[in-house]
Amino acid sequence: MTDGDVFLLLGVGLAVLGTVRLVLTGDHLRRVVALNVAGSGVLMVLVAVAYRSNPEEPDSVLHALVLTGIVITVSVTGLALAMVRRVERDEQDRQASHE
Amino acid sequence: MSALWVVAVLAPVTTVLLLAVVGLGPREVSARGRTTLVRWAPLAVLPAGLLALAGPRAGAVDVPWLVLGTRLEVDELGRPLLLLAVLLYGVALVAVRPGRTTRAPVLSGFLLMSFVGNAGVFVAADTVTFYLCFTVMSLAAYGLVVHENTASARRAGRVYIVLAVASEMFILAGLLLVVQEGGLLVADAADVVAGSEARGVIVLLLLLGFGVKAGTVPLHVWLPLAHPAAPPAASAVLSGAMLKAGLVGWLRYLPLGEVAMPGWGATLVVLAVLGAFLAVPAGLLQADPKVALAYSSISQMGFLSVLVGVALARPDLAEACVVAAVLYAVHHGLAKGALFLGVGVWRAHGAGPARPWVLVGLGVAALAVAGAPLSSGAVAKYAAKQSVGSATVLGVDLALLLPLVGTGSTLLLARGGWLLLRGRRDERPGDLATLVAWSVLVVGGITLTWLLAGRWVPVESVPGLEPVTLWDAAWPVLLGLGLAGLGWWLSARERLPAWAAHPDGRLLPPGDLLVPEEAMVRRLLHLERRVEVAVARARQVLGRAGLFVADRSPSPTTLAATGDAGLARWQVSGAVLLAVLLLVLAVGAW
Amino acid sequence: MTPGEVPVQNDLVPLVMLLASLTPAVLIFFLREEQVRLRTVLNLGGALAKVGLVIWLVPPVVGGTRLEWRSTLVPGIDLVLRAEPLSLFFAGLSAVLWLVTTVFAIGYFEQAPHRSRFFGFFSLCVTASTGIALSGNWVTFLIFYELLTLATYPLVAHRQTPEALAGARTYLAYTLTGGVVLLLGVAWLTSLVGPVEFTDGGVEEVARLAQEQPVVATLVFGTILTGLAVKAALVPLHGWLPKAMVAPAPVSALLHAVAVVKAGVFGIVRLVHHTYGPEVAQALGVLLPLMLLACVTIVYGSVRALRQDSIKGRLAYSTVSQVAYVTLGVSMVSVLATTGGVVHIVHQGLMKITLFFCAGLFAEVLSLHKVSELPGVGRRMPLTSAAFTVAALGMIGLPPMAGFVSKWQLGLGSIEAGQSWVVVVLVLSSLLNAAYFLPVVYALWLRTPEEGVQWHVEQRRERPAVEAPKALLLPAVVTAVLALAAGLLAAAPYAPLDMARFIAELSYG
Amino acid sequence: MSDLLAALVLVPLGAAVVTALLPARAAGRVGLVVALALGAGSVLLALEVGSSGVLEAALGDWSIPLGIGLRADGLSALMVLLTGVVGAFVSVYASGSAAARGGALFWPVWLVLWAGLNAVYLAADLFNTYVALELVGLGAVGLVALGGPAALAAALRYLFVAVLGSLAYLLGVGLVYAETATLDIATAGQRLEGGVVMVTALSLMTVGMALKTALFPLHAWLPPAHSGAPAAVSPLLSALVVKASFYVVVRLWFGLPGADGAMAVATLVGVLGAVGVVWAAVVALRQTHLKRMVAYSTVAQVGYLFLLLPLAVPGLAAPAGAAEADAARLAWSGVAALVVAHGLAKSAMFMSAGTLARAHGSDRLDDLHGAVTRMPAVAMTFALSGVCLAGLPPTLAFVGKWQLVQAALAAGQWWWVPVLLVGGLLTFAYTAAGLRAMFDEPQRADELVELRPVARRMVVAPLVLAVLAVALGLRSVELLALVEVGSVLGSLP
Amino acid sequence: MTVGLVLDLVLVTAVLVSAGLALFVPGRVASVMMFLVFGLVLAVVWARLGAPDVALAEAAIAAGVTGALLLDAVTERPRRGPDRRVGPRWLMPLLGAVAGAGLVVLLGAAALQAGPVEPGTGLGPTVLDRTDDSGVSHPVTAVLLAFRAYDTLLEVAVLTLAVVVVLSLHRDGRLETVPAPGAASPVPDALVRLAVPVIVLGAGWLLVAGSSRPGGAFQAGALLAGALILLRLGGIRLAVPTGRWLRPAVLVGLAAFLTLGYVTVALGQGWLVLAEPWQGTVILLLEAVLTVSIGACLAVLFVAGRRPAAGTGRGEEP
Repeated sequence: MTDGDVFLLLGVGLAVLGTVRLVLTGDHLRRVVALNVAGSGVLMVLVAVAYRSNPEEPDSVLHALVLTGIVITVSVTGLALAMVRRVERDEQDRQASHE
Repeated sequence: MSALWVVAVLAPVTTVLLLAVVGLGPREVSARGRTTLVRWAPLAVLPAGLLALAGPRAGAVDVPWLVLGTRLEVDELGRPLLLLAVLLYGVALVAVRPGRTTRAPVLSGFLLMSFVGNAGVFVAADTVTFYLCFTVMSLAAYGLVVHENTASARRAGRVYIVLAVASEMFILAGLLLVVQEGGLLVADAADVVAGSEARGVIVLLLLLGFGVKAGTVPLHVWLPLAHPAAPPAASAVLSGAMLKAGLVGWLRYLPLGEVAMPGWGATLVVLAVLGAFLAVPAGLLQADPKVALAYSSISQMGFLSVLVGVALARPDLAEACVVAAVLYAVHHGLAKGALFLGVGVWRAHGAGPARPWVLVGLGVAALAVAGAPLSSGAVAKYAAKQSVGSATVLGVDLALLLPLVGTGSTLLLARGGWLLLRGRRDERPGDLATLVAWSVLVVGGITLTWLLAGRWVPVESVPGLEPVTLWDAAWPVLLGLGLAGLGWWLSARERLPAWAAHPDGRLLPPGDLLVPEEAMVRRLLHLERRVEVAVARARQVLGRAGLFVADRSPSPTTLAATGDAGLARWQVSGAVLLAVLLLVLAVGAW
Repeated sequence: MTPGEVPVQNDLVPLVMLLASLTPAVLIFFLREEQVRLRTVLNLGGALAKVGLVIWLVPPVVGGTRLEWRSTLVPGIDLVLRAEPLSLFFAGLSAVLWLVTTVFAIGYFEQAPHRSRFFGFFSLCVTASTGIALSGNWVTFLIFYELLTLATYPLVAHRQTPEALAGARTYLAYTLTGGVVLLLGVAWLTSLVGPVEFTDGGVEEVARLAQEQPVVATLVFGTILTGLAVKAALVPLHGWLPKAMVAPAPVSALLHAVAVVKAGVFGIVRLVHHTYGPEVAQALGVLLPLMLLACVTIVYGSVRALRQDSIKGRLAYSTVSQVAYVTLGVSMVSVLATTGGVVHIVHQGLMKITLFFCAGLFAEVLSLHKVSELPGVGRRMPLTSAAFTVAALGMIGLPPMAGFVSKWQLGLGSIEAGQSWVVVVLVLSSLLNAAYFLPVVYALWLRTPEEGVQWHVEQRRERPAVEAPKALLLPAVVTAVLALAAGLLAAAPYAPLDMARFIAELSYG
Repeated sequence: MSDLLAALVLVPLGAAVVTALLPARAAGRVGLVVALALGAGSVLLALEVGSSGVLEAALGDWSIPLGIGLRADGLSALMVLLTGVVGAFVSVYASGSAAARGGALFWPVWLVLWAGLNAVYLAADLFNTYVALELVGLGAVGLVALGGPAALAAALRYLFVAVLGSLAYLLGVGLVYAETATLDIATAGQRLEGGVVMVTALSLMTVGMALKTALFPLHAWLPPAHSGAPAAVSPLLSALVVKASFYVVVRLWFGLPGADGAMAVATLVGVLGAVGVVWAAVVALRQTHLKRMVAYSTVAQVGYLFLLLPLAVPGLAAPAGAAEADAARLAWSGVAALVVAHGLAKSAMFMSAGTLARAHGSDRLDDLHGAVTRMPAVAMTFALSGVCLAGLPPTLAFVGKWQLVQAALAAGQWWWVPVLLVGGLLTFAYTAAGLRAMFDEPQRADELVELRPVARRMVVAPLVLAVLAVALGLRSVELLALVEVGSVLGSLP
Repeated sequence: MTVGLVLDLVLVTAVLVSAGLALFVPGRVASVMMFLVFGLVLAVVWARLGAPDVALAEAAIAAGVTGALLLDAVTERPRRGPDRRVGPRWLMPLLGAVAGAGLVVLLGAAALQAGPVEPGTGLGPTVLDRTDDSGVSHPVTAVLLAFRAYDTLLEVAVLTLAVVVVLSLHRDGRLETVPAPGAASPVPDALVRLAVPVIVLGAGWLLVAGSSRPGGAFQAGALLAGALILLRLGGIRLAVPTGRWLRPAVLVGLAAFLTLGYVTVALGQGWLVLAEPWQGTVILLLEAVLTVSIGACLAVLFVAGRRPAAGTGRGEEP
């Protein structure tokens, strides 16, 4: 197992870990965190693949893809957080109005 | 000649249609138009009379597009009967008087329809037309039976229509078999039946089917109900012409003279003899003259059926029997028609100046029916006796048995006459036309039979005027009269039990066998209802059981809905997602 | 005659026939309620046009010409509309009855709401039955068969009462399920032998299938038959028919006479005679069960009809029984029987539509819905009662009404086919028919109305000049006359019987 | 002509920018005009592909696999066409009411979504597909969020689902790239030879996309999202958005070799689809709200689409004349027909449901009493689209279902047939339940809800689509021929 | 055991631990904190794997902006509301463990078997060969803005769309109702004054450097966003546009990119085809615009997440 393989596995692990947490938790905010971890795992798989293909000069295409992935992830995170906060606020307001 | 045919068919049909159409108009117009039509209605049967007179010379007519292809022809057998029908219906139509008869236009209409069917039966040369005409006649007769619309008329109608429809069906089934074997033309039918493998079935079906109309025991039950319920004019044609249609059915379709069917023949003869004799006591116990007359008809038709039965059993005697039957049919039709109409005439004229003539006429007709010497009945009975020859039934010589029918008839007619003479009479004076027409019938009846016997029907011999022959004809009548006198004497001396001395029709109600039959039908219906109730209860129990099961196990829809509600929770659907992912990947790897 | 000998012409006429009712259907939907005249013109125009087309087509088609319009539906399967004897036969029935029913419906809905909806779907319904008639293959048939189901639903539910909706629901549940089963059967058949075009005397490929895989062929037959049997109301799939009685009278009339039930039996004719072919089906052994089924249905329907007090209910069960005659006829290998079955499509249509018109008249004019309410109506509504009587006697099978002709042919055919026992069924059915129709006739004419009955009281004052609105009365009288004429003139050229015999003879080669 | 490909993506994007900058009224006008133009452009593309075959373009003139390719084969063209037609009609519908749009930002979000859809359909590149999918996912979530606070939780759930699905896809892309070092689908297809990696990647991507397509039992997010969205949004989501992820599944299975080695996966997916058909239909029957019922209907309909895999995959490796190959082609054209049919009918159904809800102030079935007489055209639309969804003849879905049944029989997989048939019946059952509520007429008129006026175009637009869905059933040859352009399965005889 | 391997093991452990804690530690605040740590460790991993561009982006975007977003959110609601548990307490963890283990095994096995392709056949070498044709010298930038410019365009569209959707959660799609921190600024004034110029400078450098070495518009934009957020938190309301300039600022990047495409088509070159000798300059200009726009977008995402003033939330549409 090469060092690339290690990171490849690590990426897979992170992706699975994040996904499992994402779908099983009941907390919106932690879902966002889990989503980011899972996303990072997937991106790590890409980077590891780039690294494995040629450790000296990793594939720059994959790096570009990962960059794109990061931007997309942050977009999603921003949107998700805005919505989470709004949902939780609405819940809170609803509870407040109930009491 | 085909023009005559067209006129003969269209005249009555058009009249009926006109009666119906005029009836739709405004009340005034309707009443006036209908009265006129009813007055002239008797003329509508005359073209058919011309056809009868023309006989075979009128030729056959083919109308290939009508129904399933129609062929009409006046043959030797049909000719006298057609004439009989024309006469009877003509007179009956005359007897329908607007203003006197209830709903005269309706009665006229039904009489005309009935005539079309009845005459059609006699002249139909193909089976479909025969059946068509038979049905038209049967249905129109229903209108005649229920015309008075009294409770008894409706009951009679009900019984009649049940039997009529049933008979239609037997006939239909029988005729289907006949036609399928190639007997589409009436002329071929007997041959075909004789050669058919299903001969037994066909004969059975036809005996049953036509037997209803012919009043064969035990299918006669409608007769004693229908005749008294119907207006006299209707009773006349019912008894005079329509019963003969059943006879014609037999004569046309049974393989008479082609093949010997002793079993069926004997059966028919036995039934016929039973009818001929049992009708006598049954009729004697009635309180209504028309019922007595009806039983007389049953008795007479029994006589006629004997001839058919003999013909069926003995091909060698068949030809003679058929001729005798036709002759007898004409005679009886006219005489009985005269008697039934006479009931009306008597009621109308019995107190008036025509009283003697009415009495004479009634007597003549009655004697004719009884077969008194010199009457038409004598001719017919003579012919019958000749044709039966040496045939026996259950070891009894028919030639010995048949004259006794005359005795029975005499008794019945005496009883009927007694009841009639003592019965009610109309207040209003009767009208002349009916009287005249009736007279024509009485006179014509006697003369015509003689005439026919001599000219149209090739009877081997007509009765001569020898004393033996006269005595042969006279003794049954005399015996009957004697018995009648004895009965009268006994009842006058109060030597008889009350039920026999003053029968009121309660001991043996009109329709005799009908009473137990009706009871049986009622019981069957009751049984059916009970079965129905039981089924419903079973269904209920089963349904409850089903509900029980349904209660215990959740329905699939509930299951899905509950499941889906679970999936709506994030974590549950998340877990499901993981499971699916794992499953798919595992399956893929494997 | 083999298909090769028949000159087939590509022609738009079949399509035009379809459009003759589709166009009014679509246009009418867009009309406002009050545009009565335009709607009437559209309705009657379409109906008359179609009758005209049928009349125009009959002589050339009988002469051997086949007109055909095709359009590819999916690769390998065409939408085929074909004018050939059987299709014209059925299309003619639907055209004529549509015309009279339209007149009736115009009168019936004179002031009612939602007329545009009604007539729109009504025309659509007729489009579907025309389509069924003209279908040249199973897929086309299927399409119109389902269209019929759907177009009829709003008609059955028209009144929008809970009962109407429940009835319509039952109707839909039954017929759609039937449609699905039919789809299954047709798809199965197609996958086995390719697209099946209706051919006189059966399709060769199907015959080969029957020879090579008799079990499969039997199953396919059974599946298609089951799909058709729902609409044909064969026991035990008849349950929808009595419930669909909640529909307005013109709908019931059309439903029972030409549209739905007839579509079912028409399909059975197509199945037995133009797909498998009578001999092949006979050899396969599927005809006897079909015959038994038909017989059971005939008797069962009649028995049930006996117990119905509702006029329409009685008529409905009568339909169950009568329509099975057609099935019976086509399930016997005999030209005569087939003729009888096929001709009964028209005869039953004429008689039953008359009865429903009359039921509608009783309901509309005097608000009478039950047999027990009918005593004495004959004097108040003589023409209606007369029409009813004519049709009822025809149903019993008494000559010279049309029903007799059918029954006669069927009887002869059953003997010819060596199934004489069927005569017993026919006779029994006739007796039962008589048992439930004659009391009605008797009540109409002979019984006196009960005291205090509303219409009877009115009658004493002033009888209206005509017993009922003409638009209602006329169709009933016309169809009654036609039912009588179909019997009286049965042997005339181009009469239904003549056409049916022609069709049957083609099927037997 | 190949410029048209990128234009179909970049023009709506530009229009989105413009509409985001303009005031609401002007934005509406621009949006509508662009929508109609896009509709026309889609038709143009379909005609072009239909007549001259597959269209290809490399953006920026960078040769593939270095650059990103755009490719329009028959399937792409069909999807773009569906999007164009439905999109144009829904845009017309949306222009009829502000409430139907949900908010001022409807137009930019919708136009971006449109661009994203076209981008998915035209992408010839695995990663480009991912980005386009994100565009679609975020756009769809944004549109749901326009439904207001009540829809927000559903939108949020949708967001997580969409992103999770995309991530699974992206991981799959990583695996494929590791094997092939290319992102171009065609090139990857040439380099791959099947095997565990391939199957795993395919399975992973399929599950991800199935999640976004709402394949049973991954569908729980869909009903609240689709029913909670504004009136003009629900049709877009149900008719178009779920199709994008399904399209990706098709592309992968039929674009990457070795899929025939994954028959077990295909069957499993088919089973899930089949269960979903029945399950969702049964649940739909029990809904008390019209839009929710329609949303469940989408779940059921999606199930049909996935039957493509078990029916067509065996045909991929089969020799030309084999029954499997025939079955595959039949299934291919059948599913294409179903996709289009569902797109047209479901959008019509959702639009009509939206109109009804708008007019009655609620989409509760009990509030819709009397709709048949008061809003006949809308009820008719609902009925027609229900008929089409149920696959009854003569609708387009019938054609699709017919082909699928034929395919199942040809492939010897008869067990799908009952599903296809029963599913249709159930579909009609819930349509009828909806109709029944509309037919129900209370005794007194004042028991009815007072109607709010609705714009005429909100009645007409769905009606036209519904009629189209029905009419296409009678003439679908061109459509079915189009979908065979460039298909790996070849064309039907 | 080489130093590299030890380092790798440390890294892997750090990643796993930080990720595990971020995911499973009780309490939101701790989770977010651990996530920030995770982001930083990740940046090191990217660098270790020879992906400096990614490392920079991770540091700037994932750790920076995402961290800021999460922190802001968790500050507003440090504890979550009551949550209904599904099934027994052990059920979900067990399920997660089983499923997770299975997935790791299956996916990991496949991933390990995947590739690697033979050196020289992949896209990497081709990119290196063709970088010079693109007008920039850094291969990653060449991929992003030349070879796969279409991806980048769509990516910008994704970001823009996210912002637009977030805006749609506010009334009229504007942010004026979100209160800016006034005197009670959470960020010390001095820090703002010191840090912002540095950050902006860094952003400018990253932008320019991107054409030849790691860096580029996204990293620069992220930095810019950080600066803008700091400014706003420091009390300078106008740092992040919320009113009239809000949408132009957000949309300008996408608009510029699209305009470039339209112009190239209009010039008859085809979509996004840049010709010599202008391509380098055009790319740089485009990147500059993108930087501004991305900065604005990310900053707006931050602002838009905050609670609007009471009663000014997006109400029901009429």
